[in-house]
Amino acid sequence: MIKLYFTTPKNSVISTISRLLFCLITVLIFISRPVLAEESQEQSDKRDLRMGQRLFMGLVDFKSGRFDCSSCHYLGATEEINWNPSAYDLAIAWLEEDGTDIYQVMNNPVSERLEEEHYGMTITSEEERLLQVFLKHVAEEGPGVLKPYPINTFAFWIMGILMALAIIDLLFTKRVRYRFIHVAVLIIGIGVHTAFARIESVKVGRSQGYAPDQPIKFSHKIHAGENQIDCRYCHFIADYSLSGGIPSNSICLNCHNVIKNGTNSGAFEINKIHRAAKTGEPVRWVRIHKLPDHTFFSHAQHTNVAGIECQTCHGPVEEMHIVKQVEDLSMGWCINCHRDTKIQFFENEYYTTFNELYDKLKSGAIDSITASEIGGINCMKCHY
Amino acid sequence: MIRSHFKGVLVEGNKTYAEVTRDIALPTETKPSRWWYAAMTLATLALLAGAWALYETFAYGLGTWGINNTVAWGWDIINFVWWIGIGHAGTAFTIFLLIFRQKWASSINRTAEAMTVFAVLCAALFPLLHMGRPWLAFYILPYPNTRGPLWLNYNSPLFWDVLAISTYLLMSITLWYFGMIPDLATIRDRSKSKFKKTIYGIFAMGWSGSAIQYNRYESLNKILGGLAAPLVISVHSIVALDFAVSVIPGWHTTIFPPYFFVGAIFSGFAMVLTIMIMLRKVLKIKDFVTDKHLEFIARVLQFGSLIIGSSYLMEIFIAWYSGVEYEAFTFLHVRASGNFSSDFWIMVLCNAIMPQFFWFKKFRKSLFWLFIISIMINIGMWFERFVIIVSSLSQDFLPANWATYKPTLVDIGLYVGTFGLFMAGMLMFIRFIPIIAINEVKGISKLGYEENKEKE
Amino acid sequence: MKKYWKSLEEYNGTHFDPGEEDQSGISTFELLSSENNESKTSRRDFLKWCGFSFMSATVLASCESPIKKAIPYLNQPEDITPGMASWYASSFYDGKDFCPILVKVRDGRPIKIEGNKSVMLTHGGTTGRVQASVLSLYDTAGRYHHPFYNGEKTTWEQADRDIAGKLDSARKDIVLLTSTIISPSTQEVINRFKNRYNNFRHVVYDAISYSAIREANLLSFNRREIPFYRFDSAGLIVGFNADFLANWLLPVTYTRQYADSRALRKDKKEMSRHLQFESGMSVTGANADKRFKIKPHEELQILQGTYNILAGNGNGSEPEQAKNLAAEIRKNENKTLIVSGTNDIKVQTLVNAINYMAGSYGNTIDFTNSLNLCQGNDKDLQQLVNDMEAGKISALIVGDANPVYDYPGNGFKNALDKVDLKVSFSSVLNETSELADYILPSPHYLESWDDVAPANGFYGVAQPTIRPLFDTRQMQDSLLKWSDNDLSYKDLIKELWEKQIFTKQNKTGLFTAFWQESLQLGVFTPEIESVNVNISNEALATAGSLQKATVNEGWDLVFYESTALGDGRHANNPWLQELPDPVSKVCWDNFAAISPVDAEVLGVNNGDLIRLFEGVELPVIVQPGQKEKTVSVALGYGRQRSGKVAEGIGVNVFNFVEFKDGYKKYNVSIDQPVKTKAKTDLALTQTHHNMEGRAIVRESVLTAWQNDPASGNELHEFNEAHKATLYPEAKFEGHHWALAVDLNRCIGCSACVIACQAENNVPVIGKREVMRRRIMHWMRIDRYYTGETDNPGVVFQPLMCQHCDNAPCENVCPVAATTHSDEGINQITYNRCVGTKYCINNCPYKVRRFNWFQYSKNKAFDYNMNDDIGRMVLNPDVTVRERGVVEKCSFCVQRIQEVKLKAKLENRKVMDGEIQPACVQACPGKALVFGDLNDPDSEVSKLFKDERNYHVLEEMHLLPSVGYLTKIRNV
Amino acid sequence: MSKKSVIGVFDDENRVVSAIKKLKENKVKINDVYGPFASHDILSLVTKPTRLPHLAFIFGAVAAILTFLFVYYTSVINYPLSYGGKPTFSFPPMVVIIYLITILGTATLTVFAFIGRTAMYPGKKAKMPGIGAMDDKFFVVIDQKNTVADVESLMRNSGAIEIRHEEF
Repeated sequence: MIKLYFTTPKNSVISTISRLLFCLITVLIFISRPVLAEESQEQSDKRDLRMGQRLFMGLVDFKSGRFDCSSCHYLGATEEINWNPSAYDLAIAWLEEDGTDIYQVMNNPVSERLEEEHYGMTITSEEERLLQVFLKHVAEEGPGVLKPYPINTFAFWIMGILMALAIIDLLFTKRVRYRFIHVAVLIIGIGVHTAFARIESVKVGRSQGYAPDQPIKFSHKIHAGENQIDCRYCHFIADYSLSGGIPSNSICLNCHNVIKNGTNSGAFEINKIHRAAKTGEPVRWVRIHKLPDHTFFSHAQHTNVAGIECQTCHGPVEEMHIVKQVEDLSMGWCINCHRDTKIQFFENEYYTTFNELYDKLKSGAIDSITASEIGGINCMKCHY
Repeated sequence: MIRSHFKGVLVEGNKTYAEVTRDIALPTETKPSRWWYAAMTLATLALLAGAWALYETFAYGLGTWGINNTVAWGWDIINFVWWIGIGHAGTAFTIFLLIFRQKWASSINRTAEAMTVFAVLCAALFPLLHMGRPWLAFYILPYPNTRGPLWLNYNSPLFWDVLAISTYLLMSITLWYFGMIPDLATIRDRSKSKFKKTIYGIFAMGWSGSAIQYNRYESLNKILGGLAAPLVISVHSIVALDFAVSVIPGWHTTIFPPYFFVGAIFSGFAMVLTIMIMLRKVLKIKDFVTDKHLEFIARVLQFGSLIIGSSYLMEIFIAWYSGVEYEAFTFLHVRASGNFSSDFWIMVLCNAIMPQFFWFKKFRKSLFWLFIISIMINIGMWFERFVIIVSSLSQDFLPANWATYKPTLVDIGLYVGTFGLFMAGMLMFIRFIPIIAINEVKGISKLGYEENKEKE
Repeated sequence: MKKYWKSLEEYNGTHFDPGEEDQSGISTFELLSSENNESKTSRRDFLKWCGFSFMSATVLASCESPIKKAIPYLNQPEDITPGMASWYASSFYDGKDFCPILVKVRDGRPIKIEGNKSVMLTHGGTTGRVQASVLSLYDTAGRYHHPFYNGEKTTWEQADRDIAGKLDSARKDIVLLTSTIISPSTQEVINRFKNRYNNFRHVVYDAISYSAIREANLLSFNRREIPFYRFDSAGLIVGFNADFLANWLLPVTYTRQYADSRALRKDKKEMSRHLQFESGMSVTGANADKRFKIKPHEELQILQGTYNILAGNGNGSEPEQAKNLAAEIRKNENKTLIVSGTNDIKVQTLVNAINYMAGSYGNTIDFTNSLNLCQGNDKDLQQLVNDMEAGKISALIVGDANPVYDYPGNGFKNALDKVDLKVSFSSVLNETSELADYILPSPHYLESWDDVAPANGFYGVAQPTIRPLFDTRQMQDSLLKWSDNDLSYKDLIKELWEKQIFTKQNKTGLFTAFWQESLQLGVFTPEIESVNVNISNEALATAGSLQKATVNEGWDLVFYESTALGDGRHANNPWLQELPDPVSKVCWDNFAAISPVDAEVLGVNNGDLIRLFEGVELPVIVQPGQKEKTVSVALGYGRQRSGKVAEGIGVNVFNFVEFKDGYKKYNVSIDQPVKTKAKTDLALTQTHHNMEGRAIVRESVLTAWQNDPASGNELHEFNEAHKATLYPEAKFEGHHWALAVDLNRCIGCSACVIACQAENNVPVIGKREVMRRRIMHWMRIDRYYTGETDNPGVVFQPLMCQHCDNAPCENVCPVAATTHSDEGINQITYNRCVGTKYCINNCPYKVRRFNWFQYSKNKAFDYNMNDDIGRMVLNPDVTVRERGVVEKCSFCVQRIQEVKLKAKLENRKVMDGEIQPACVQACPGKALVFGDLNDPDSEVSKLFKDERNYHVLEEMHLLPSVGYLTKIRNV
Repeated sequence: MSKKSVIGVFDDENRVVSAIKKLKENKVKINDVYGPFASHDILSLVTKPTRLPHLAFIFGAVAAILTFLFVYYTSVINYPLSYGGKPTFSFPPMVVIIYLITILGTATLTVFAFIGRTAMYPGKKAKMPGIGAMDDKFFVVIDQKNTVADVESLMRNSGAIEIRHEEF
């Protein structure tokens, strides 16, 4: 169920096929085109790009020696945090033209740290040009995306083939004499397949363990953990809104107007906040905790009224450099919490509405009331 | 030897075992004749129509059907109940005639059971199709899940229905299949081609005809039969509960379970009659399915018709007697004299009046009349479901809601499609499976003749 | 680039404060449209088609989950909280109807209009048109996106330069043609414009003219005004062709007054008596205690006779009806209110005279708060067209009016060719703009600044609640610019309020504070001096002089405004098009209503086309209560150019309105209609009109009720006494929500239906699907006829999910998609529903709706849900249902949840009346009351204990949570 | 597996029955009889009653109890929901479910028990004493060890059309 609109189902098979077709056609067109004199420009661009890539990846020597830029400035997405700006970040920063010429950093480092890191690196203008070509290409490609759920389908396919063989052999070819082998293969195969189906079907629409790269390497560990900033300082609307609230840029600037150098990432990441303020282009964070569209959840109800800790649902965020979805956010998980969580009956005047339960609780006839006992597991608490 | 109290011969022609085998196995061993191909073409066309309707339904939604906010069940459920009714014949044949020791059923029960299987398959399509979101049909099963876990509403007759239909489908397939294992073995042993031998061999599961096997096999069949007997009664009763449990006038009647059950047997036997008359004609099995067989079925129909007819009367009587204005309106006004009166009187004519002609021997003996009346009963039973479902919904409690119902091409396409499925199934069945239980018929083929011989 | 708009809690937006500067240049749409949902293949969608198989598990492994972006504000505005709604007070005025409103703004976009409860004029009531107006804002196809010159896109600068030049060089007259302007500031703008151009004049006209009332009052009281009517102080209400409950002047106000006058409580044992004289069956007529069918010419005869009797000049030859009426008026001295909707000065003068004789002035009619609405002057309009025809006009500026469509005949259209410069300011596509040289799009009223003075002593403001979606500019800004003023209209409003309106109060001395308060409240009502009037002898003389009515024994064609569309300016609103007419229950068409007798004479039935004029064929509706030999046809249909929804729907009959003695006459005599062979299908949402003797709507008469409050409701007691149950009745701890419907207050106007549609994202399905009886409205208004067919009684019954505590639908859902909540709500969980439709069948009220198709993002249903901008109106708090899912009224559970949360946050209990489902909120007559049954002091508990209370089909022991109060007629 | 056997071939049910009766009178242990149909006379002479019905009863009882427990647990204990004012534990609908699942469970389990006991499975090679056992011939198989001298003549006299000595 889609809350606001229904996305047209795009079958992955179809999209893959169309992508393949597109590639094929491109290749065909490319091949079929006669080589003309103008091509040389295109080809030289290609060569430049290749050269730039090789330089960046440390496959070719710089004048000043062999450095692998990509060993620090990653080209793809990462699962572990890498405090250095990624290649994409560099490319964007350069394209943004905010005055910093990042290539000068190597020749004239602006900070001690940069000097330290890039010690002995100097680049020539030709090398700079090549790198520019490559980074421009990187910027166009966009940041690498981690496949959210890569799973190993090897076992699944192997078992499938084995099962098919077992059936064929059992019925027709009869090569293997001992039938318990067939039976065993079939039983194990069905077991494996069922397990796969179960695991995968449970995962559908869920993203437990999802930890995407964010546009800014914002570390909750440093902010909430080491610096002990209260969650509600930034996510202040969680106390009275349905939404938890992604903090606006201005909230970052409350502190980062003053703090311009980060512990790990230097000025580079913090600069992104300033750049956003300057350009008016907000930071596009990647959403991690998302409930299906047909599920309505109020942060205010949980954090403010019920007094549930943020960590109950979001996990130990204060220990995470890259925020990861810890809980599966499944309905069962919600329901179980509602079954177990006791209501602070006397702390809110509202609950006097439940006068009978209130009296019972007061007289000690019952010792606690859980959310589920006052309709906490009704369907229309969350779905409407 | 268990003797049927039936006097006379059950298989004509005093055939030897070998002749029995040869005659019955013949269609599976020869190339099908022209009529078979013609019928198969027809069935394929019908299937194609069904496939188109299926595509429309899945691609665009149930809006392609004629149902609306007032009449939310239409041809889908009518056809479902109708097919389920037809699907009662096979099991009922086997089970009740077994219980009543009616040996004559042996010649017919295989076909009747095949009919059951295909009819129930056709029927089982509709509950799936009539769902708005069939891709979530698995929600209807109580499987452990991560939603709390969230189970089902066991109060819902639809869930009972799903259970009943799937149980019934499994049971009838099992009965049918286990009933034909010895015959599959017969075909296996007779076939010359290696391929055919292997295929029949796989399905015959190594049947050798030993007495020990027969002993356990008979026992299994008895157990399955014993289980199927209450099941066959319950299935259509549960389908009836779909209606009886609801509050809609015309549905909310306690008479429904027995009434539906009898109706099902009635329509099933009629369909058996229709099909047997046709098969007899084209497959040359008159020796096995004799005129007497047909006459027996006609008698059953005549009896069923009496029950059905009295049920109709009883419904109307109760509607008046209960004093519930909505029910009286539905039965007396809407059905008997209102918008649905033509459908109602077709139903009465076909189900309650026409079969009464079977009181006369002339009609029981005439193949023509047997065929016509059996077809009429099939039509009448369809109209019965139409009247029950549509007339009740169409004009229920609040007159502001009253709406008419008209089927669309897609509705019709689906019905035709199930016909195609049924026909194709039956054609495949007569092509590949002995349509008469060879092993059972051999047990009774000598009946009558031996007595004659003894007399001589 | 594919533009998506998706509201989750966060979205991209910059600071936007409606109270602050309008930051033009960048439209909200662009801000909202950033692609923050980069949807790739959704595993869920895929799985849907795979079904559940082993194979799908492996394919799944190769699918990717869509990446969703969360984009915060750069600077979070103080008054916007992501995920929470803000409310702005504003005013609805479309040139005809006025309503003070509150606008619900969620994440920077208005999603719902509600009545402004703090305004005494309307008490928070609305009409369907007001409720639906929010959708017109997002009408991409029905609005101009930028200025046009001769059909080509142009810029504002270019247009300003050109037009100013042409105006300067204009030798002949410059005319501004608008519908009634009730804005003092706009009047000021026009005055300034007039000062700049000497040859300028302003012509005001109304598509539905009230010219005669004003002229009659000028004659009678020397005031060209429309007085303020007070139906609540009337003991006898007499209406002549005035549909004052649905269309006439201020229907919201009148409905509330009317409902108050007819409400019955333990402490209010009297109710007003309502007589209605009309040709066709209107909503007002349907509510009358006694309704008289008359032919149009009879009105004058009856009024004349009544006046003569009252004046003592009766000679016994008066019509019977006049005698009776005069007798009733005599009984109700000082408590009578007679209104007439006929645009005829003779009629209106007579009405004034009778009202005067009955002592109504000062009691039920009041010139103190006389209305500024409907100032149009038919004579001016005719003069203008003559001038245009004569080539005396060099420039015609049309301001949000559509004379090409609504001017009688083709006169205007033909005359338009002779005008040198034609400029049209229009917020919506219309026929007039299409013929103009310049189309200068004005913003929707929710995007504009404005002020209103609908009545004397009543001022309101309208403030923008969203940045303009398209490249639009208000007419006032343009006029100011062309009259060489640098002031923006907003500043002018402020200036004018400071100078003229601020001075009318003495609460605060600070204008900013006054302005802020006015913005917050939406209105300002200063004390004004009361006015007493005396009728002029001239008027009495006119009334007394025997006026022979032209008697027409032939056929009459009567035009009326449809309750949904009014005069047709909102025709492109699919919600309104799909709103069934309260009486005929037809939507998506206009039709010729004829009486059952005539239907037999003509040999026609519903849907048969009859020819009224050459080339004008309309489908027939056989309308019980229609006067014989009259045909009623609704105005407002047959739009040629309006955007995709309304074009080609119905027939425009404005063409056949006649000018008679300088007034538009909304009935004409015609030849007997001719039956054609053609037949068309009408989209009827109800086809059976008789209750078949069932106690569905229970009625009684006043005298019986006064003797026995349970009169007409005897069955209730019987059913209560005969309750039997197998299981113990469920008890509800905490809340037990319930809704009471007072059938005496419900007039069937259907505002609730649209409110429900707007609140709950109810899709529009189009005519074809409505014809197949699949309308999606969660609540409907059932209308039954009682009594004889030639002049039946009419009863309305709003029917929504009854939330039965013993709900039959719940028992039969196999997948537990519909269950009962601990608060007594019959819940439907869309995401669990597999769509067996069993619940629909088993619902005795048939209030459940099935999503027969995918209604959103589907080209086959090309209404607002198939449009990125159109979807902005969707309420993010309510799931948009997928195809194959059953849906129904939820008692607006999202509002219940919201209020409960608010109560918890404020550490208190939920107050009675605090929760208002959309229907309850919208009801102009306050016929619906929602509350907690577990609270014995709540209003709904009291109503449930009233002797008049009953439940529909209560004999089935379903224990519905919706109660109805019997309808009492004062016969 | 294979043993030396004496196989008597018959082509008439009555003759087989009389042959078996005679053999039994002579205390000859008959291994098995193969024939084209389940002749109750032969079965009652040659085989012992099976215990399948007892098994089926146990299956049924277990299925009924488990179903009740499952339905009770899911609807009353685990996630009780309120439907139409009925108590969460409403027994009548459970009856229907238990009834059906009992039939289904019993049938399925019994079929599996049968397959297990007879060691029948799809693709099993049939072990048959000769062509025609499923057509029109009856085969009486007697273990060579158990034969008495005049087995052959006993069968011949009863009408055996052929006597074979072979590994079976």
